Amino acid sequence: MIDLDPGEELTLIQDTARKFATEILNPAQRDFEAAREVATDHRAAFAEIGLGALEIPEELGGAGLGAVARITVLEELAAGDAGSAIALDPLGAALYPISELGGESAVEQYCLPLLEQDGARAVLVLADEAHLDIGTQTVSGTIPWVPADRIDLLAILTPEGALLVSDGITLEKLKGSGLRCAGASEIRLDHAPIAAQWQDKAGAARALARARLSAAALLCGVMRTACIYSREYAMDRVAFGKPIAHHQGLAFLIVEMNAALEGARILTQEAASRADQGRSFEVAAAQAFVEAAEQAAYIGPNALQILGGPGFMADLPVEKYMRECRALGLLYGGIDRAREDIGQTYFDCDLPIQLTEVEA
Amino acid sequence: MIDLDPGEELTLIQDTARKFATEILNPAQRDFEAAREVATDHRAAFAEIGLGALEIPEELGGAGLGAVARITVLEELAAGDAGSAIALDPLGAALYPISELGGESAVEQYCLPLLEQDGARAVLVLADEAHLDIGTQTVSGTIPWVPADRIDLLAILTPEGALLVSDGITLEKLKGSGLRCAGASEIRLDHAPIAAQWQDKAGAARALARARLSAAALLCGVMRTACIYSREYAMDRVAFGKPIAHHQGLAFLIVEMNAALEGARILTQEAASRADQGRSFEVAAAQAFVEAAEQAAYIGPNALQILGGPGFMADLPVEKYMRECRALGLLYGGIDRAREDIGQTYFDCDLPIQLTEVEA
Amino acid sequence: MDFTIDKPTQARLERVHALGKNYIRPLGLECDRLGRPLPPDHEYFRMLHKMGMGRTRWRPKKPGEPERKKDTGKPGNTRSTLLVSEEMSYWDRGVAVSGPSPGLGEGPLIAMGTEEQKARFLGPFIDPDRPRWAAFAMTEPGAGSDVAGIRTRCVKDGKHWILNGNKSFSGASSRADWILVWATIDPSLGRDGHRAFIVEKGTPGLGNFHIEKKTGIKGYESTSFVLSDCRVPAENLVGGEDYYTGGKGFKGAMKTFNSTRPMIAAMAVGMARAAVDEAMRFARDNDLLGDVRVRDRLERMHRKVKMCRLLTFKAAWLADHQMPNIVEASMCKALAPQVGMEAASLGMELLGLVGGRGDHMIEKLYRDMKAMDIVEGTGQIQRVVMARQLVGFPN
Amino acid sequence: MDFTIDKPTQARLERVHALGKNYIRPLGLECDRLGRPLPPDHEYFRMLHKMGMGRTRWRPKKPGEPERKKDTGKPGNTRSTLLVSEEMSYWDRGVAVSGPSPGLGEGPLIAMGTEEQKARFLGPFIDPDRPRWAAFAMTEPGAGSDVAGIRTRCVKDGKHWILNGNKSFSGASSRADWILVWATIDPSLGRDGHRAFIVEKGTPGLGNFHIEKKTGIKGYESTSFVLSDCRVPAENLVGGEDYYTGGKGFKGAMKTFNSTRPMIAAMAVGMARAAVDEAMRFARDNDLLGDVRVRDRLERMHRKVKMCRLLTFKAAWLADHQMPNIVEASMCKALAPQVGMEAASLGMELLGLVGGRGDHMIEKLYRDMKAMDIVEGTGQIQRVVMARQLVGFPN
Repeated sequence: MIDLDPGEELTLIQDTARKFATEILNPAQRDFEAAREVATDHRAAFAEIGLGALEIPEELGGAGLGAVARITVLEELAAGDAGSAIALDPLGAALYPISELGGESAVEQYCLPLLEQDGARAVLVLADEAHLDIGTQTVSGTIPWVPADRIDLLAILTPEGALLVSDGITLEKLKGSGLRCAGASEIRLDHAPIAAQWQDKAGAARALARARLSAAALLCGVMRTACIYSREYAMDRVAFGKPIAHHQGLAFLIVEMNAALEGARILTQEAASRADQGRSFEVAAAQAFVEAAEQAAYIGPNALQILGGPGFMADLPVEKYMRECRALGLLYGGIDRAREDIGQTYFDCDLPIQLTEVEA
Repeated sequence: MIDLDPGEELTLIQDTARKFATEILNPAQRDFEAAREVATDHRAAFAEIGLGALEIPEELGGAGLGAVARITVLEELAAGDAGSAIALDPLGAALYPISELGGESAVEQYCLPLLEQDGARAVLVLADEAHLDIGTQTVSGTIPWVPADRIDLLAILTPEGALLVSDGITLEKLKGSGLRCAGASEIRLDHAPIAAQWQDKAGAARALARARLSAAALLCGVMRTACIYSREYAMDRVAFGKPIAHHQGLAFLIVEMNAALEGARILTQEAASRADQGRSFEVAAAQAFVEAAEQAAYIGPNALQILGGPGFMADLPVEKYMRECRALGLLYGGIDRAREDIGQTYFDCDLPIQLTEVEA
Repeated sequence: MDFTIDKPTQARLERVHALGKNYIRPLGLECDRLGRPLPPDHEYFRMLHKMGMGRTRWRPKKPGEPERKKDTGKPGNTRSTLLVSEEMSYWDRGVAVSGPSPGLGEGPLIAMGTEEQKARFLGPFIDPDRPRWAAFAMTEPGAGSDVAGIRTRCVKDGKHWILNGNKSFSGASSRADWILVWATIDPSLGRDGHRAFIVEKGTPGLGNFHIEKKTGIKGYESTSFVLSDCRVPAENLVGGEDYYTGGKGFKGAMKTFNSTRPMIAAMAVGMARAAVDEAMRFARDNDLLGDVRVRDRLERMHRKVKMCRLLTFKAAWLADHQMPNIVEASMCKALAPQVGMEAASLGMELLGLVGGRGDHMIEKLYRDMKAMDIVEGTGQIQRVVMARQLVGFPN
Repeated sequence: MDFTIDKPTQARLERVHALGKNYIRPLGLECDRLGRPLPPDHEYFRMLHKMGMGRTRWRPKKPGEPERKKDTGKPGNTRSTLLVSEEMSYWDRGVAVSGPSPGLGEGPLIAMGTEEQKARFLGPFIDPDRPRWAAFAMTEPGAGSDVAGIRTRCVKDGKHWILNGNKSFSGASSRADWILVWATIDPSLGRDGHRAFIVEKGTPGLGNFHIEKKTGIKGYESTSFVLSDCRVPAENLVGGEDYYTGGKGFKGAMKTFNSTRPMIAAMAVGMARAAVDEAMRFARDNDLLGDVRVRDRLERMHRKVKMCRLLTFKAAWLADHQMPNIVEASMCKALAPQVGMEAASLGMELLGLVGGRGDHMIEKLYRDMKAMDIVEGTGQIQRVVMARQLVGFPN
């Protein structure tokens, strides 16, 4: 099951991601946000440290790593800047329907070309969170928001399978409630030709689970940075004769926020471990996503609250963390769709219910 | 709208109820709980102060008062002992289907006789919270729990109307999770003859709303006494060099509990005011019930928590308050049925939604 | 004696409703989009001025008239004011409080000022010749709700006081005729060292006005400014020197805070009502009401917002009947912004991807709302205030 | 290095599962119904004794053997112990901890006692001749988690100590061979004044045993007793007089608390799992799974309980790897009982009227669970412990 010791290789990757996030992404997050993109030289620097193509098989030139590596890196990058974490990843969660339903050849065909193009973006949406009319050859309709200003490949997940679109995509730029570094657009499809299509209910469920895991990891990153920033502020700032963190009411709030983060993190880690071990991880990933989205809605506003007035100002990053804590939880069907997927398994699960598979 | 000044008459009634609850009911609550009834002489004392028959029309010998008077008295009595508040009221919420659907003549026929008999009890249940087979002449089935050891009249509320049963009722005594002073039984009906039946959807909704109001008022009483008891304990008990209430973490908890109580109370008061003013009060009563039930589930366990170890002991009343905070919220369909009733009104309510009718 | 509102208030609410729908909401969305408040010469402010808004409640004492009670509350008055504020904030809280007005400085000036000071500084607001603002400056960078901890210094120098320090989060101060500024003769004295001054526009040493970039409430100007050897005439010390024996000065400030708590709560209720209405509208327009989860979210928002509204009414009712309302005032101030934040957050969930666009009213409310839990004493401060009353929590 | 469990532990869990289903759960329900723990001569305890349970982990030092590390944790050990505790508590937490055992006094005695004391008092638990109990008594009426505030006095009198005071919430003490009792030489000294004694059954002055009536966990004996001029031989002062220079005594007690926090969390997780399973069973048996509200309640219970279980594993994993786990140990202890309480409360809602009967496992769990947030440091204490680590909250 879940292994709390990441091992040497992953520790190295984690350190690299953390260094990049701390030294490059975090200090520049406001610039990236205003520019709606990661600066070109930083994109190049990211490409150099080799954190892209993490889950692409080694045979295809990727790192051949799994879900644990993926969530580890995403959390670190998002702790620097969640929008950057999205922007720097050309494939995003769109990889998952391709890899789970189309297999290695589809990855080669659809994903590898994107890795070659600087700034290319693939995006995943769920058919049932948009108003889409899916025909046999084409798809039409509107997707209200994706955190992207450019889409080279659109993966649409349905309950039964997935389809890919690369042409006929019009984007209408939006302000975006958060994650602006990755962009913010409405997608309009007008008889956009379907480039590929797969029917595979189980594969679609796994792809959605992996997408949820990636969102949960991004949420953990934002939560972590919101927790740390507000905690350090509270230890510095003196009011009524002592650091505000030493007033027990606020100390308890900080403790609760920290526990909320740790709970979401360990559920995310467990779900990723399950995926890497070939166990069923759909329920676990949905649980991790619901927990992360709910706790982020708790942590974001409270991190700002700890700062008080200064937190409300755009000079400090906490209001941005609050917005992004909320926005990330809206992706991939949000918590309702995840809760529904979990609840549907209750009709025929074993009792005693298995919370975690601890068996050897 | 809601009048925060109860006026002279109601203040007098409230004082009387409070005195009885504080001096008689509260000190004896453990004896009553063990005996599963209010002692005979206390029942007599209660009859003497004239708090029964509060809502019975004056022409029929009652006090002719309304919902505000009712919730005021119920809260006071329940602050002494919630089980007693139920036990001392021969009609309980069973009055409401009779008065709302059957009118004054039905009240005269079915309710007045019960007021004459010492210890008589009428009970209200919802058809859809039990497994009942309702025929044209008889009703059969089981109702898992009612807080009563004796039932002279059973009122069954359906979404479409109500029916009364007085014969063919078998009771199986239960331990009861709370409110034991009022008794605890499973009801079994085996072709029990239907004594009266009314079809009136709107009347049934009003009857249910009044029942919810009575439960909300009982909950407010228990919450109040739990809040006060635990607060006073926290001000007395010293740990780590000061009263535990002066540790800010606990002080904040006490503050939240107090606010939770006040929120539930004012919703209950507003709903009752609406009822007395002839306005629609079904949504308001359902809201009051949901709020009271949810806040009671928060206040009960936390009141015990404030006491720590001693709170877990049966020597002190707080564990009883915790049980009764939970049990009362299960009555009349619980919060799910109330939320459902509120949600169904959203399909055609006005916007801006009217929160409270403040208009003259 | 009950919550029924009188006909004049009802009529006033209807006027505010029309104003809100036609002006406040659209202007609020515009300010949010542009990221700045309306400029002082905006036609909206001229319109408000023509409608007679932005006037002081102060009136000069007639010769021979006895000292008036400083309390301005008549039964019914507070709640009526709250209802209007709630309705204004329903449409946009930033724009709602941005109108010309003597602002938060009016209260302390009426409470503490000499008749001469009131005439000089509030006189122009009796029937203002144009949209005029005045401002209030207590908060400092890094001080927040701990008002006893202000560090702006004032030193007497002949017939002047010299002020040095930084103020932040001061509403409308860049456009104000004058700012009521709090300073201290000695930070180590705490509340006893506090002094209030009227610092007039253009006073040398008053400057560096910076309109702050906020995450929300963008229709309202929050400003930081600097006092740098700013020489203020001795006659601008509010109340005169005698006033400050025995720490009265600080009490003046606290009094302002106490009376404004239910007001902030009412504004938060108005904003939260907007979140409920917009969520309901969205759910209907998109046929989401068949979903239990959607209905239950709306149910919770609806119930909690109503509860806060009633608690706010109660605090006002108590004030209007000269009954103690410290707990109730802090309770509604503590709860309404929190409930409002939850309502906006649940609203975002209900919107789904639409919430991510950054152009929906609920998304704006999600950002606007947080301010309400901070201004006029954070939620934590309100809990301390309640704890003092409920369990004798030490100061 | 990961959470996979080894085969011996798995086999142990399966044995506990069978024991739980056939004995612990039914006996727990019986105790709850009758309102009292199983008597010491109950056949269940004889069975446990025959199964080899209730033994001490202490072993006498062989001649010439070097001083052993006091830490008994080997990798994998703690979590395996937690899993067994969780599984026992899944069936009934009261009965689970009621078995014969050297109890909570074992830890401090091993940590602080002399070899002679260990041999005398733990020796009989190496291979006990019959079901034997020992006990631990720290808490006093009105003292609770503030262990520094104990008031039971000990006064040296020649070759004896004379103890006077009241102890409460002491597990199994009425049936114990001996009780490890904490007392103070002077309450004003705080922790430095603390002394631990082994008070043997039948010591004159030890008496007034009162098995407390609780709202839950009725399968476990919580007892109050009185020490009235109770003369304890000087050689029963745990560790001897030299041990207590520098407040070590208190640290011994705290060490016990620290290591038991994840254990309590694991028990709470076991109980909460029972609530989830029983709620799921009830929902299925009554065809309630079609209701979104029912499914979402189960989803929340399921997710939160799993989260607590993982956090408890993490605290144990850290301990097993000799890594600091103060925050994690307090975190799981703080969260699991709260989550468990919520699970039981949501379970009650799911049961509806059946929850009111007083005869359903979930209703029992609702009462049992609250204890877990109180014992071994309340939820509030856990938050203080975490706050010390996270923000340097002062002691």
